[in-house]
Amino acid sequence: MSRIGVFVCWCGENIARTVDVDQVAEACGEMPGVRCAQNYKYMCADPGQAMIREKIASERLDAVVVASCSPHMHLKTFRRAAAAAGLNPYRLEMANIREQCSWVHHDKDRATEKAIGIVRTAVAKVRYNHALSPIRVPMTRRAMVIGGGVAGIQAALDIADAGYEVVLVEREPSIGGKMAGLSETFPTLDCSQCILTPRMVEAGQHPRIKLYTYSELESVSGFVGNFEATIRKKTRYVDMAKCTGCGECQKICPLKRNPSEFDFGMGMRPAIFMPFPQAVPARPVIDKKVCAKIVRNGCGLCEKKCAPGAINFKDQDELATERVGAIVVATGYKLYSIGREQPSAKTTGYGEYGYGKYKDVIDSLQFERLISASGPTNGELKRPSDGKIPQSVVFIACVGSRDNAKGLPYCSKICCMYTAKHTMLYKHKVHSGEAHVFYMDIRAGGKGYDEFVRRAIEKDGAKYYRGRVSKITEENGKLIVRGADTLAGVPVTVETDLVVLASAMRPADGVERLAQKLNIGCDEFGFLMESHPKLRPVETNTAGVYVCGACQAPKDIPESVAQASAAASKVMISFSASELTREPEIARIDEQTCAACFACERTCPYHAIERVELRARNGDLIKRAARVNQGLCMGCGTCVSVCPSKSADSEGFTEEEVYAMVEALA
Amino acid sequence: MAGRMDAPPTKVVRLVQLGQWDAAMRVESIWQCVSCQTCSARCPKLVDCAGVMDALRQLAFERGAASPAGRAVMVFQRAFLENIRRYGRLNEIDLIARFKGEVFLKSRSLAFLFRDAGLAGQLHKRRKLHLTGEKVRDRAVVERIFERAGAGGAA
Amino acid sequence: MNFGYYPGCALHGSSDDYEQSIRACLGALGIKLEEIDDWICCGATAAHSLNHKLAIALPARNLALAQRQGCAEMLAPCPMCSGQLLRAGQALASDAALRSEISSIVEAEVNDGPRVLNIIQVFERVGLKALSDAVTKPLKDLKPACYYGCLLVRPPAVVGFDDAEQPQSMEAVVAALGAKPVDWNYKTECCGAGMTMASPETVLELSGKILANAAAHGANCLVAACPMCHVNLDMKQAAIQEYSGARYDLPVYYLTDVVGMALGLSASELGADRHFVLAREA
Amino acid sequence: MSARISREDLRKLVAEWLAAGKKVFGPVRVKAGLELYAPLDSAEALLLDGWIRPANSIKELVFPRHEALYGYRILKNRVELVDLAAEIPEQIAIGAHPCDAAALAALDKVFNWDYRDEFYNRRRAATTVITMACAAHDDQCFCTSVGLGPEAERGSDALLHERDGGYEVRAISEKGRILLGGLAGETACPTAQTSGANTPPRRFDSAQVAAFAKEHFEDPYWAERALACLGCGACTFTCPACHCFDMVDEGNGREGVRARNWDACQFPMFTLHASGHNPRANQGARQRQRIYHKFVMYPDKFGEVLCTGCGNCSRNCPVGLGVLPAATEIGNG
Amino acid sequence: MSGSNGFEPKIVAFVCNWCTYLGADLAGTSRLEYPPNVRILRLPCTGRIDTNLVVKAVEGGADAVLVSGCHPGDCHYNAGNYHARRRWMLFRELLDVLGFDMRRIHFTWISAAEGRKFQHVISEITEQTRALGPWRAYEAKAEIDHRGGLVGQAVSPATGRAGPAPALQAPAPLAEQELRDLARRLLGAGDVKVVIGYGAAGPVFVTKAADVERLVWNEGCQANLTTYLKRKEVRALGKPAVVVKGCDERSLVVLEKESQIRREDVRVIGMACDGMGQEKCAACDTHEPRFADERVGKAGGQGGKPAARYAAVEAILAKTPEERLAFWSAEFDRCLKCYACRQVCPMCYCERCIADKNRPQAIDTSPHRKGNFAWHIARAMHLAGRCVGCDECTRACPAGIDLRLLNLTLARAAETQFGYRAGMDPAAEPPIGAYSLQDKEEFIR
Repeated sequence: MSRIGVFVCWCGENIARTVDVDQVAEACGEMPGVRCAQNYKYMCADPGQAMIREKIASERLDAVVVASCSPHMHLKTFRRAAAAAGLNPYRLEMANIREQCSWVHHDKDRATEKAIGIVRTAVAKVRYNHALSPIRVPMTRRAMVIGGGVAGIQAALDIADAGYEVVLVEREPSIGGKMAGLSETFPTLDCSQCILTPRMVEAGQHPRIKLYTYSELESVSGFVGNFEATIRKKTRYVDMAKCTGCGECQKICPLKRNPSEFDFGMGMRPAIFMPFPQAVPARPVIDKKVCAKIVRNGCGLCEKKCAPGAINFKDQDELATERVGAIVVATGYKLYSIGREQPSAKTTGYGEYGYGKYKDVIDSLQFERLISASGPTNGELKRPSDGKIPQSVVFIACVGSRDNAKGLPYCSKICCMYTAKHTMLYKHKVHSGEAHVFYMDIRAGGKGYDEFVRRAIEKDGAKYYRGRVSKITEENGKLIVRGADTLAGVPVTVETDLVVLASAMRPADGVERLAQKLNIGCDEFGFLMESHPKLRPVETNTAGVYVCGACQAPKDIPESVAQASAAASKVMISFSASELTREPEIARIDEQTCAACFACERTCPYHAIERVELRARNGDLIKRAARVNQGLCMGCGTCVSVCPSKSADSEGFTEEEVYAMVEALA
Repeated sequence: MAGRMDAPPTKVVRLVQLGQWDAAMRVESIWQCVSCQTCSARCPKLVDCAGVMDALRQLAFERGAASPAGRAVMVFQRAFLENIRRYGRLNEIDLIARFKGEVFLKSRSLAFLFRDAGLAGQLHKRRKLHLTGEKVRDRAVVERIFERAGAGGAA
Repeated sequence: MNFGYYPGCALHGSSDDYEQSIRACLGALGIKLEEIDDWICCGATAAHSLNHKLAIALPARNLALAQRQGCAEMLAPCPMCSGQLLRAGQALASDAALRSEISSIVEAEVNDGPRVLNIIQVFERVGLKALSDAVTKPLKDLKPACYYGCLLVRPPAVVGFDDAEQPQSMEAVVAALGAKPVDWNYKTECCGAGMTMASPETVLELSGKILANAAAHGANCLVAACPMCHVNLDMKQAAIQEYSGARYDLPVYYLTDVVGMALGLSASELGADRHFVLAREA
Repeated sequence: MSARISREDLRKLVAEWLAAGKKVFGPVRVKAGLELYAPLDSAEALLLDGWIRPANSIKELVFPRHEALYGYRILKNRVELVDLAAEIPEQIAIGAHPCDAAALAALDKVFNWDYRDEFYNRRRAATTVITMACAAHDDQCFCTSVGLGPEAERGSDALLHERDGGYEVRAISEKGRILLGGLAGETACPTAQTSGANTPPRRFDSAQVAAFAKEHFEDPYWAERALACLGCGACTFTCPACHCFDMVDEGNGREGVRARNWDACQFPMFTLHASGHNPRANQGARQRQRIYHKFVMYPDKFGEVLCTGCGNCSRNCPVGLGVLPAATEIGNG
Repeated sequence: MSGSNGFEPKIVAFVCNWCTYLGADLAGTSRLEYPPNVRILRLPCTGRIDTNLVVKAVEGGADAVLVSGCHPGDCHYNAGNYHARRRWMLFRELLDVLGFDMRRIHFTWISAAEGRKFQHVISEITEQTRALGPWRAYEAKAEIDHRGGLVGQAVSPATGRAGPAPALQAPAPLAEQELRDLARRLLGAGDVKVVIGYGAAGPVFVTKAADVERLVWNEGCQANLTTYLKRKEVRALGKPAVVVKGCDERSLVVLEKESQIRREDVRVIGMACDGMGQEKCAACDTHEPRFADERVGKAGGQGGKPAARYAAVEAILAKTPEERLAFWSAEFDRCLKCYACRQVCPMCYCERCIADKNRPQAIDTSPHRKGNFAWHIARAMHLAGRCVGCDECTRACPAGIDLRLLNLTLARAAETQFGYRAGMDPAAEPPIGAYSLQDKEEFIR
């Protein structure tokens, strides 16, 4: 028979006013297995806790029920007290007779009767409570950051500066991300590269940052504190160690007219190239789709020209393995690509704007490159079709964003600001030019943001029309933009030289695949899901995986950087101890009775179920079974419900405990 | 079309949003709308503007609230429906005769009456003028369909 | 290859040149058309303007007749008709209560009506490769502006055909015939459609723009797939020229005309000699 | 001297018993194709013909599938027992077959061998069995192979023979005599003594079955024979003579009952030890056990076989096994 | 305070730890009074709240049960409530067909912020239950409509319990010969070690080419032989070939999905079948095997009427809940707990059935009414979205319980709610273990 102690709290008058605590204690004293039942004014106060400790010792109690407030209030308190007296803390249960009894009832007799009932269920349960010890998981104090844009760089530098090693994985040949290609940044109009490149160099040279560029995450196994990441280093054909970054190869490469990815097709690059001069690492890569040596075994000039002999046409993809304890995802965004690819099949995207048909209809990132001092035109604004300086530019906002019909219902948040910036930059370059903006609403919340938009309108004279553009056609080298001015209530037609579409922000390509690898969630648009929108904005529902930057939602540079630092600090918190302590109230599976149907595996929200093979000593397979990964399980118990043989059980709420509670109500 | 309209589709939709039905059905635009569906296809908020126009025309028709310029459109469409009710298929000559006749009775415009009259000869030359239109065999069922759809007295 | 056939009023009225063209052209391709017995008018603009229920009931009756006739795919060459048929079919498919109401109104059970096709889709069923192989007189000198108009591609949710803004399917068909379609801007603009009678000025203005843009992009003819568009662009071309003062003299062909010509049919076989603007002899 | 009773009078008799508060069990048709022995709620429910053998047996009258033996209450530090004994009303089985009645005689021995089972005996004492001689048989009947027959008397308190639209009634025991009073005669019906169409042919020799089972205890025959066996309890639960049970406590931590429920040697759990070891590790061993018990162990102890040839095991087996097919194979030399 | 009859209902509330329990705490901190009739049981997540627990509460005398958790999207464990919602949908369908009083089983989403909602829900349920009176779910008079019953019972010719309805068309003797030839070839070539097929008196296990004459193919071949794939005695014989009909074949799809077999380890001999005269045959749409490695014969009959597939369920739903409960009480009162239903079922392959687990004893082992209801509810729930409708349980039941009706109920729910039919499409996602954000929840307050 158990030796259970029941301690009934008065909570001053809070409980005792409505519940007859003497009667409760007396009734509890008669319950099977109860060794002693006491009541006291404040069980949570020191004397109350001392009473519990004393009784555990003197009555050799093997389980305790404290009938007082909500377990969410004091379960930890009382379990600590029990532990101090040498009782396993998980052998202590609480009966909530305050929030769920004395505070919500007035009739003292019935409240007392209910309180006794509540304690009875707790007593019935605690008899079966297992003694548990916290699960300790070793913590590899080393982080991986996926994505080397401004958010990834920030997170990597913060973690590295705190003294931990960081693996930074970037799929492009250089880190820097989208920001490296921007012209100037709102609302201060400071040069984007001027502020970013020093950070890129810092990251590239940091002793604790290991850079994997032109590399992608292949797979991840393990769990918080113990991830094992496999990274695919894509074939570069250039030996990173031998190459000095001199650039001779780029000069000699005869195949110079390939659209530059970095310039979004606004400029050209050779087959062997660095995406931009300040690239980190300053090493070129060969485009295997166009290189004549690779495509048809011709040319090979670069190989001959390269003095250090860094060109290696036999190069192949390599897989590297890294053990890390935490992962930060900062994969950023891409633009809604108008008319070419849509988020879902049911949408057809903006054929009426003629993007892809008319050369002078471009998107906002292309415009950034056209107007960037380091861009393909060296900062001189020349339109793509004929290189003329446009005397008029039409900017169209919300292309894809806030469009339920053929785009995405959400607001991309930054377009209002960069469109205002674009009009300014344009007016600063072409003083006589006209900037027209078609918009739906102006959303400029942020420090100095609305002032910035007003400056574009009032000081730089951009013409803003509140209305949508219906159609763009090309006539004699001019683009005819037909739209509406809803404030004036009239249709508007603007003849212009260049049209810039502020396309919606979407998560970068492949984010869904990445999310699957990491077992984190995506919303319907592919943005990664945070654990809680307010309170856990950079955590995900997989322990040890964090998100920051535009992969989580559209955001601008300051926000991305702030979030990156937040993610970094979360990582550092988890690195503050060498072991990770996890609550032991998680699931377990009886492998002997498990029928290996793996219903639990399909159901587990945390992918915490593993398949194991039980083998005899001679290696013969005895059976297959499911097993819980203790590092991943969060203890929801969903597996227990779907387990037909109830081989799965959840500690803290085992089948025995739960049925004992239900039966105690009978 | 919007350029010719007294109220652009945005205004028509706005009036409807505000519940100002009377004002909306008296707007000229609803009769100028050619049902080309462009507005519906382009609206980012999935508003079926062309459908709204349809609905307003229907409302105006039921309440007899068509604007003066809309009357011709209405008369034509009523004549069209009446034509179908009678024959099951369009009888062009009958339609034109009825339409022109009705407008003439109201407008007394001889110019209107005889405009396009020259086309008749040309159509005839091209064997496109069919003086006896087609009729469906089961005209009674057409009549009953109109009856049940609440369009018995279409004209 | 067999299709159900819903000609619609226009093709049995003043646009019977279109029907002539369709029958000649598809006949040459070995396609049989089974006309829906005792079909009735689809209701056109007038029904959907004035009576919503009628706008569903009239096409529904035709769908039911086609179903009764056992046809799985039905050609409705007039985009107005095909739009009305498609719209009614979708409304009925998604609403069982409406389906039963309409069934009793039209005195025929409407369940799974036939799949409604436009003329371009029929050529797609034939296959561009097969079509190209059947060409005996490649139309090398033809530089058509392919004109879709409104209802072939709009509203996209109803017709679900091609790209609503930059359609290419008709160009693909004429290219298969050896012609060189021009790229132009007005292929989905409205010609004025149902306003031919009620508001003639609207037509003159809208259709005028279309002709002007086609001419400006170097087209030597237009290809259309809609009887109403054809009326406005062809029959009214003289009036348009008078109204705007410009001269185009652009022949306006039905898509089946150009396909037929490439197959070696003569203009008179196709009824193209009955158009108002006739091609100048090359 | 025998007596006769018409069908109508038989029903009237049943109605009288019911009116007197006696529990009457007899064959009823539960649904198309399914006849069971069940408590009669009216005399009309009694099924007098159109069936061969109900899918269950009358052993439920004396040995219910579930029987609460006593209750318990858990107090602070001790357990208190509660007597649940209730009056067992007088119960009558009417229309049972000789193969059912004979099984009761076999059960009497089991429950009164080294220990007199008070629960069984209380019910047995309250029970009178009025058997109806069989008018027909089917392919599964084999009473003649186990020493019984369609008119066997063993276990019956009275016997009815169907004749000329009525029944010859004969009391066999004192109980039967008391229940039927003047209705019953004392001698066997002479015309019913013939083995006619109601007598199934003899299918096997039970002594040979016993001999085979003893000699071939480890023979792979059993495993092969049992391949189709699914390990359910349909055979044992519908057998009039199988009598294994399990003891369970059912309650809620404060109070409950201790009950005995039928158990079946075909269940893998039947012989599973707490250690995890199972002496009858496979279905072959379990099938062998059933034959062995019926034809060797029970006869060794009580001198008769524990099978009355009713054929229920085969009729109810979803996969066509049972005593008859096995015994036919091994009991014919 | 209490009702005029003095009846105080007992309400059992199963709540999740993170939303509803905190919502109840908030009601306390806000001093929102509600009747003291409710007993709150805290579990980590609605995902943990097994339907067996609800049944146990009802057995224990609850007059109403509430299950409550986080609103969709708010689950502390991401998706536990979505999984729960899906199970509840099925569970409710089952209880409804059983005739349980659905006015006493409540589901809500109550967040940690909804103290007031908690108060309202408990007050309403208490008042409503007070008006309903005590729940005597297990005290119904067992009643079966003897005049034909709810559903006719076709009984196996193999067991000879009743004359079967005639098969639609007698299977062709040609097919039998073809089958034997095939078996001879497979065994002879050593491709398989045993052919599991139908014999004259029941299943046979042919291990030698010389014995293939034991195989038969006739209108008595009702059994679903795939159930033998789970039996270790059969597995020990080596690689099997199993004779299946189009309907039986569906169980192989499920078994493979559930990792019980590897398709390449089993040679499947598919028999074209025009029906075996069973009830299921009337609505059969799998006359021809679809996945078999070897095919024998060709079905001549036409497809069954899929519309009639769930006619039996609709028929019982046309009765009142009281009539349904009386019907099932009578059915289950006959249950002997012989477990023939379980043993014969190809989907019941657990090494230790929950009915045989005694710590805790979730399902009473006794064959009394509560124990029988609990067993058949648990079995039906375990087969939800898995049962392929072979009706072996019904065929095997010596007490003639209409078990197929329970399975059909949940099969119908799986098809109507989730568009899923077990074993039809190997690529389809089984409804249990998955969820959709669009799952219906109009029954959840």
